[in-house]
Amino acid sequence: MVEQTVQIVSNDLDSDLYYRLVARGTQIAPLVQPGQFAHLRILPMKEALLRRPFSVFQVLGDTFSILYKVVGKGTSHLSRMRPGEELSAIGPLGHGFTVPQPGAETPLLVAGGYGMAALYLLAQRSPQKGIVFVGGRRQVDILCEKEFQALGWDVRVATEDGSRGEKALITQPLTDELRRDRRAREVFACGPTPMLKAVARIADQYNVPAELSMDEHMCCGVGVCLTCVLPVKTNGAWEYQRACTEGPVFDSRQILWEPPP
Amino acid sequence: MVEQTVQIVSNDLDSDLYYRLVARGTQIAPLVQPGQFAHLRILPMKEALLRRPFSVFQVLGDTFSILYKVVGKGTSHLSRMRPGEELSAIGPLGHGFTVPQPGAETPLLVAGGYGMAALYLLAQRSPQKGIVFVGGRRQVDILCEKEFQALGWDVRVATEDGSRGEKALITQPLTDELRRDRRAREVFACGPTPMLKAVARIADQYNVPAELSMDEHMCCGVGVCLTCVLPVKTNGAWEYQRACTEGPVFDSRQILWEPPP
Amino acid sequence: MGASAVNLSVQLGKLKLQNPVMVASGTFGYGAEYSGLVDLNQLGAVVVKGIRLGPVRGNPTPRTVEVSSGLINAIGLQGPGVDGFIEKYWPFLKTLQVPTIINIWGTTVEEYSEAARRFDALGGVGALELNVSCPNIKKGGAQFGTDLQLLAQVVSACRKATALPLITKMSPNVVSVGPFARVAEESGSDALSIMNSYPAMAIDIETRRPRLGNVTGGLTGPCIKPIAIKLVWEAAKAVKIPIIGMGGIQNASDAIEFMIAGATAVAVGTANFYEPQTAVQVIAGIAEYLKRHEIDDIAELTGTVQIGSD
Amino acid sequence: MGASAVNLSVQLGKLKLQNPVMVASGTFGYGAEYSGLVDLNQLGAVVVKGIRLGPVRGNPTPRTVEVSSGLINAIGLQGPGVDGFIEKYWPFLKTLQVPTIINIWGTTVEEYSEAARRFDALGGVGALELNVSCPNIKKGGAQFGTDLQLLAQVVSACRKATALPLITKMSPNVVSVGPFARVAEESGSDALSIMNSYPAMAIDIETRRPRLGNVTGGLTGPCIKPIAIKLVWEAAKAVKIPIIGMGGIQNASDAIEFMIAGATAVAVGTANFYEPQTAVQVIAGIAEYLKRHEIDDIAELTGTVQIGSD
Ligand SMILES: Cc1cc2nc3c(=O)[nH]c(=O)nc-3n(C[C@H](O)[C@H](O)[C@H](O)COP(=O)(O)OP(=O)(O)OC[C@H]3O[C@@H](n4cnc5c(N)ncnc54)[C@H](O)[C@@H]3O)c2cc1C
Ligand SMILES: Cc1cc2nc3c(=O)[nH]c(=O)nc-3n(C[C@H](O)[C@H](O)[C@H](O)COP(=O)(O)OP(=O)(O)OC[C@H]3O[C@@H](n4cnc5c(N)ncnc54)[C@H](O)[C@@H]3O)c2cc1C
Ligand SMILES: Cc1cc2nc3c(=O)[nH]c(=O)nc-3n(C[C@H](O)[C@H](O)[C@H](O)COP(=O)(O)O)c2cc1C
Ligand SMILES: Cc1cc2nc3c(=O)[nH]c(=O)nc-3n(C[C@H](O)[C@H](O)[C@H](O)COP(=O)(O)O)c2cc1C
Ligand code: FES
Ligand code: FES
Repeated sequence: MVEQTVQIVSNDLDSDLYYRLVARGTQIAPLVQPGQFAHLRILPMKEALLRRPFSVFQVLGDTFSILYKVVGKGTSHLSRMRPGEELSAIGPLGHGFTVPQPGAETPLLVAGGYGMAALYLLAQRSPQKGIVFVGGRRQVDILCEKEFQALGWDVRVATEDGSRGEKALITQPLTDELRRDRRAREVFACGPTPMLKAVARIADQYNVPAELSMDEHMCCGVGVCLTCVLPVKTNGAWEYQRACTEGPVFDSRQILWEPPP
Repeated sequence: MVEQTVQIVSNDLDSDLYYRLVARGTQIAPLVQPGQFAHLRILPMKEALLRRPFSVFQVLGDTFSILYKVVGKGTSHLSRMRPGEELSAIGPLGHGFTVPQPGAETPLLVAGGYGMAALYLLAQRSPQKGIVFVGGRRQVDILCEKEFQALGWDVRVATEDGSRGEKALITQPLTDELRRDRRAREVFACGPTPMLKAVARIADQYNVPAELSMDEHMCCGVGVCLTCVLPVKTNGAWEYQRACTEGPVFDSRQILWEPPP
Repeated sequence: MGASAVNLSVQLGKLKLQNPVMVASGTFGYGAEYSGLVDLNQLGAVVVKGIRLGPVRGNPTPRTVEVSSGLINAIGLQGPGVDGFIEKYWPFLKTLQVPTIINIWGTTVEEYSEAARRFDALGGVGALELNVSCPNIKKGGAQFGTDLQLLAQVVSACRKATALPLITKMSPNVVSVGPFARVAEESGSDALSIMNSYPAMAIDIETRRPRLGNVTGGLTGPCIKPIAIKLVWEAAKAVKIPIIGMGGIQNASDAIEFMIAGATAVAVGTANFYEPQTAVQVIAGIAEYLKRHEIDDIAELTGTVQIGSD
Repeated sequence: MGASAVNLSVQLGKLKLQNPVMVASGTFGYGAEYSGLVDLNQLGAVVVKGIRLGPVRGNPTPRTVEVSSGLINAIGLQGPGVDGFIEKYWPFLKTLQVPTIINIWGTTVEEYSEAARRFDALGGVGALELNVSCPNIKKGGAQFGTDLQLLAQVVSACRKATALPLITKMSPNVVSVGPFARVAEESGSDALSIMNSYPAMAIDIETRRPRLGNVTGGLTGPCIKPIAIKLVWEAAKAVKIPIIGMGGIQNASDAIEFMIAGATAVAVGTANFYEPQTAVQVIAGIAEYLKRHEIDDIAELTGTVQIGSD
């Protein structure tokens, strides 16, 4: 974990509301593990004080990039920032994905929208190539398909409106694949919570292990404020664990989806 | 009084910490009287909410300009704004200077620092040319000397460190001039309050009328909040009057310099 | 659904407003000052600066200071008094098509009730708002709003003095607003205004002097909105009379948040100083929201905050 | 004047701090979390998250929400309890060269005093801070801080239970802080912390649900600074014991403003979340200010606000 001022190298529109930002982060970049995130302070926000968490998308030398969607105050300010401008970044943060061992299960990656960002480094660093299931509402929500193909991965696309790939929720092609062959598979997923919940159910049903990157609201990002907690099973009982520290990646079997009373 | 969005035409460094900003304000520009001000909302300030008041310096067609010094939050944000960006402006506001009648007294203008900004339109629109006394701490505080000369006015300069013109407070050359000839003179002044107070004393001493533009902190700028008040004599008694409405220009004899208990 | 289909009008006791958006006392002068910039007849009501029986000079300067997302003020209720107001400002106000609500204050119960009597006699006044919560005057003001007995006395006395709708403007500076809201209701208030400014202070670290001539003042603006929302929500659970919510409203979303919390109407205050069009924009924004959510009467919004997993 | 010449150390009862800048309870975890980013040994003291006798699960999510220049939180004091703390976090904390201040709370007087006794027995603790002012728990917490009798009971009981310096953390949610400050002093507090968060609420206008799982929460950050400054100024007039000022401190100027108002020490809270280096930067900035103003002992700053024309 390092705090440093990073300089924006590029910040360009990817598609629709998605942008790619590359920042020079000499200390942070080399440390990043797949599924970890950077906590960015976007200074033009002014009266909005908190940092914003973003998965580290790609790492190249002393730079790292994020792939983000404009959804509110911070991301819209971020999208207007220009190369040369600076951000304060804390990272890499959190407990990421378990990179498959050589000869281990075939990884099945499941991404919804910007969830792709959390999975690229995993695909890149995994000794086994596997299948990436990419889902979204519309064609524009299907991100960096080419990049995953360039890594030699089999990319399967589904959109809710059928504008690209299969017209289905991404859990459909995943289910089909597992129905076809469930042996020696491991699932890694990142996306909206409803999608993760469905993936957990499917993994459970086909009894394959699954690691999920949970999208919880954060404040400090480093484990002190206890904002980002979710209920996690601990031998028999349950406790609130921190998505920024014990997570964002959790074993799907550990997660308690219905918050107990 | 009009509220309109004005577009920045230019915003350039004048000297040291002084900037000139020209804005296209189709509705406001034609209405401006000498000594009136515009109340600007500088949106990048974010958590600093209030508008900032600035004398209208020059008017050209549908544009007006301000001459401002960077002293804090608002003015430093303003100095970083670029042509094409927009400001919200309310103006022209306040009760300005009385433009001399043809054949009336010879106007003596006294300016300290950005006080010059409030006096240019008066010099330009006065049928009589007169003398402008320009004072400041250092050479860099002496603004738009040339422009006043171009209007055919006699410009007398004094700086506290002697780096330009006479080494004195600006009240010195003013006193000398009045000592030489006090007949048919009228003083118009704008600058820091201590300067205005000294000018009032001198005008009183030589018994010449003086109009002073008072620099009070403002909030609404339009007369509703009662922030900008100063104690003003009213037959025998006194009352708080509003610099944004009854002022900023007051007859020096009306002003109560020692706020009564 | 056409604009016509949406009903924005609300009722405060006998007083009907064409829409729920008014301007807060002390932030809109006596209306006339803004008449060049704002179409006053679009507002729900105009609430004037606090008026005392006699003229008031107010506090020494500085009287306001800007803070993070807010403002601290200590004006000291400068004003012309009842007679001065009637002479200078009433002639304009009575020509408006929207009601004028007159904010009154005093340092004794009698002063309040006498002012109430005077405005009752004037005729044409929409309602009276009792400011029992101004933090910026030595005597009176806030102390009435933070003492249950005094509050009951001042409201009852004004209730006897006038048949006009009575709005009691509550102090936020209490441990729990519920009991105060109930007392104000039981003593005859037709509505409550929540909230007035919160006691605050700022110091210039270079001069080591307070930034206000009055030393302390009242905090207002967006920074207090979360406090105001909570007070409105609590008070709404305690009383049946309508609540006018205020505190940091800058846009329609803020106003709607107050209404969902329990407010029947809202007032725009500090925002007028930096954006005089705020109230007019809020009205348009509320109408747009209601249409988008297919709500055809604004009343259906008030107090609809969903607590628990229902 | 050399840096060495400036004395930054302050005294809180028996407890001496190398400088007046600490980190506020609940905003710095148990120290260890930030040890990778911040040099903890530069701080005046580390104040840990509030601890109850037994483990606490805390409130449902969402637990924080960002508002204008501030934050509302309703964590619900999640924590490992005294035993869990001693096992998991104390081993690291006791290795620090700066004192650890332990923030405790309970729902009964006995729970407070028992926790005090436990930490007294532990040895090596710098001081205890009694949180009698947390707005986010159903029982206990705030109610102790807003009731003079309960406040006296809880502070006296803890005073009997330990010889450690006792800091009472005051609730801002009272009509006047003076009497509460005096009761805390008379009941045996060695210092006061002012202020805790202020009760607040936010609602999502699209879902019409509260933005916090606990419905209401506590407001903190720059937006509350003007309220905190006023409370510190008032309390400082009421008591002789030192005050730890907090509420929206983002930089040295903010900290100095608290000290001029009457604080002997300060704590950085919410700012840690967005700028972990804040406390360290504040310490440097205070030293720089003292030099510029040729003040060679920080104590000369406390309570020097100039009121009136002196
Ligand atoms: C571990 C992690 C990794 C993430 N990776 C990415 C990524 O790679 N690309 C990307 O586009 N987004 C990512 N997000 C979501 C991203 O953090 C939010 O979209 C962003 O914080 C929104 O900020 P805003 O100011 O634009 O939105 P606003 O709605 O204005 O934000 C208001 C508050 O809500 C929080 N918030 C809003 N939406 C989310 C959300 N979906 N998740 C968490 N907090 C939220 C903000 O942080 C802020 O505190 C990630 C979130 C987490 C927790
Ligand atoms: C009628 C009038 C005309 C003015 N004309 C000019 C001009 O032509 N050129 C120019 O450079 N300045 C002028 N000023 C001063 C100018 O308004 C302030 O310098 C400016 O508001 C400072 O804002 P800031 O945010 O940079 O400073 P900050 O110190 O950050 O401002 C904090 C608050 O103090 C107020 N404030 C600070 N200094 C002053 C001041 N000297 N006068 C009034 N309010 C102040 C600000 O408006 C703001 O509300 C004029 C002021 C008035 C009242
Ligand atoms: C400068 C100023 C003057 C005020 N004067 C009065 C007043 O005379 N009477 C009153 O009841 N409230 C007065 N208020 C309080 C406002 O009416 C309102 O309750 C408060 O500002 C909160 O709303 P806001 O945050 O939108 O400003 C004043 C507020 C300000 C900022
Ligand atoms: C997320 C969060 C958790 C907090 N937890 C505690 C706590 O456990 N005990 C306590 O006494 N105060 C707690 N506080 C209050 C702070 O210690 C501090 O009093 C308050 O935040 C004001 O300071 P600030 O504005 O700098 O944050 C908490 C504040 C926040 C924001
Ligand atoms: S965001 Fe603060 S603990 Fe996770
Ligand atoms: S600034 Fe509001 S009355 Fe003058």
